[in-house]
Amino acid sequence: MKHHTVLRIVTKLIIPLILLFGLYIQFHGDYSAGGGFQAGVIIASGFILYNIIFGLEVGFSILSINMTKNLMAIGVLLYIAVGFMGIIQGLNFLEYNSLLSSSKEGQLLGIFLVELGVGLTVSNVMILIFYSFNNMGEKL
Amino acid sequence: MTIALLYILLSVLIVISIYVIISRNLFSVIISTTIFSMVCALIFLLLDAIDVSLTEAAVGAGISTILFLSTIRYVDIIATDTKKSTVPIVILFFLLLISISILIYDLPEPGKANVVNNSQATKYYINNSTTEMGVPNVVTSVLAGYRGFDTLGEVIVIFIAGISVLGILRNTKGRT
Amino acid sequence: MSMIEAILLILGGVTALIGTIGCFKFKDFLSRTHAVSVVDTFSTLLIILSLIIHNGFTLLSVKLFLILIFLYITGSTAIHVLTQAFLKYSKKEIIK
Amino acid sequence: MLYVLNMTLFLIGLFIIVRESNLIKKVIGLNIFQSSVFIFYILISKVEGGVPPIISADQSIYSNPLPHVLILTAIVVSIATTSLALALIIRIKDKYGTIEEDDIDLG
Amino acid sequence: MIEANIIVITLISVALLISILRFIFAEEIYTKILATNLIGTKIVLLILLSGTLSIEKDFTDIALVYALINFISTIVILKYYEDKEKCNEYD
Repeated sequence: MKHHTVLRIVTKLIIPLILLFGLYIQFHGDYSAGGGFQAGVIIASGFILYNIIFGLEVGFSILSINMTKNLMAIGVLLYIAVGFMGIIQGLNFLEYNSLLSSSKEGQLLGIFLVELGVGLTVSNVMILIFYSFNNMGEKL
Repeated sequence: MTIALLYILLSVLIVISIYVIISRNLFSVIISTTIFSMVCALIFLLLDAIDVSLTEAAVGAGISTILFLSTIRYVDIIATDTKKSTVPIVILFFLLLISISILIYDLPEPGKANVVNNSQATKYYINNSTTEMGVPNVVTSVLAGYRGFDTLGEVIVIFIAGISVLGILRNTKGRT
Repeated sequence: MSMIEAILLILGGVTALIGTIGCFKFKDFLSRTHAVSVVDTFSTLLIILSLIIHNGFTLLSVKLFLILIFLYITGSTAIHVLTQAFLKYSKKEIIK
Repeated sequence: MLYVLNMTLFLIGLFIIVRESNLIKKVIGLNIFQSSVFIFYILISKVEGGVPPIISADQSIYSNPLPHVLILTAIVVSIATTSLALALIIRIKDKYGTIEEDDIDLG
Repeated sequence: MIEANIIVITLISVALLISILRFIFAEEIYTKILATNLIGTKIVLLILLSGTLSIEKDFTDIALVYALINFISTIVILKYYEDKEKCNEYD
């Protein structure tokens, strides 16, 4: 897509908006529609659009394959770590009451962290799948 | 008005899926699935499921199209017609449709069944979500709070799918 | 709903229908893009303007205005790119 | 009557899976099949006069949020299955040279 | 006066059906992509209007996501089609 000048300019303008909107969906999911799954997919769509317009090499320099692998594992581990916080303090697995002194704020913090883990995992898995379909084992 | 719109949109879905059967060009078929997902998400929106609608729009029309189109680059674009005979299968499916319609006829109309008052779990979630969790969106609180185990398994499924795709496609030599 | 909102709404709906019929009836790809851009710009402008007047000056109206700007930028870019690709890759005798 | 249209969609998806010999069209048929099941779940969770399940002070009737959660997770699982199936299709094309089920020569 | 939004929803639904027909009977792939873009715009309008239908609901976030996805899918379809065309040219 080297010859579409208008498209390249407009994409440069729009991709920050897409990522910002994805973060809005992620963190405003408690009060309106949204959550980790949707935000992860939207952020992945933004990265994939960037890769398609400017080429895979430029995309690799921003978010390499090793980075996506690490980040998706970190997402799952964050989820499990929030679960084990309850066990350490003598409660059940995934019981968020123990995270803060007040029970209700503990629940809010737990939901926030869990959604963050889900968002990290989903977005990085989608980007990784896109890389492996389009790169076919050269740098994997 | 909503019910009439639902009839129109479901008919559109049926027309698109019949087009999927008829068409032999895989590129047109994949573009039609994009339209299918968009119309499907509009149906979810009209039925009050806004989170599901958001997910279906982003996943079905965005990521799924990209994956199908990436696959199309490696295979032939024209599908050959099948050699199986069609008539007995069509008759069988027509009989199935009639029997399923007879079975399903007694279900209450959409919206008439009072599902919330007849289900204890739903009543509990709706009444206690704000006081226990402080989260007004019930879908989020059920997804991440009350049913956190389900979502944990779900995230692990996606993680395993990513690892498997990586492993399956690793040793192919790049041939475009 | 006041009179002016209703008039703007119905005008927008009629414009959308006319643009779609034009897209159906025209024989040529380049003429069809013309009909589609009527729906993309004029019809969305009328309908979203009517909704903004209906809501008054609130957060919802600001969001609607953002959607309008977003639709303007992306819709015209998409059709521009599509037309350019058509001119570059289609067979020469169609263009004349 | 909406249920009958929905079941027609269900059977068309099943028909595509059974009859078509092209593997990509089979995967698309699977997606149509799944979508019809999702629509069925969401149809039975609608409550007349209800609003989306976001608690606010001036509303008392909400639609049922439990099927929404189930379908939300099912959609994300469906994209995982689809990507895995497509990766397998690429490997099948590599090994056998075709993606038509009738033409694959196992011997 | 109250019925204006219902009239407009009916008009746009008819337009949606016509553009589905345009998609099915199109001869070339570019017209199909154009019809997809048209259908996406119509669905954004339908979402915004259906928020005003019975009880006032706020659907603007979802409409923004739809507009976004519509743009992305159009660009992606076009890009992969161009790739395929180039391969055919060199063969």
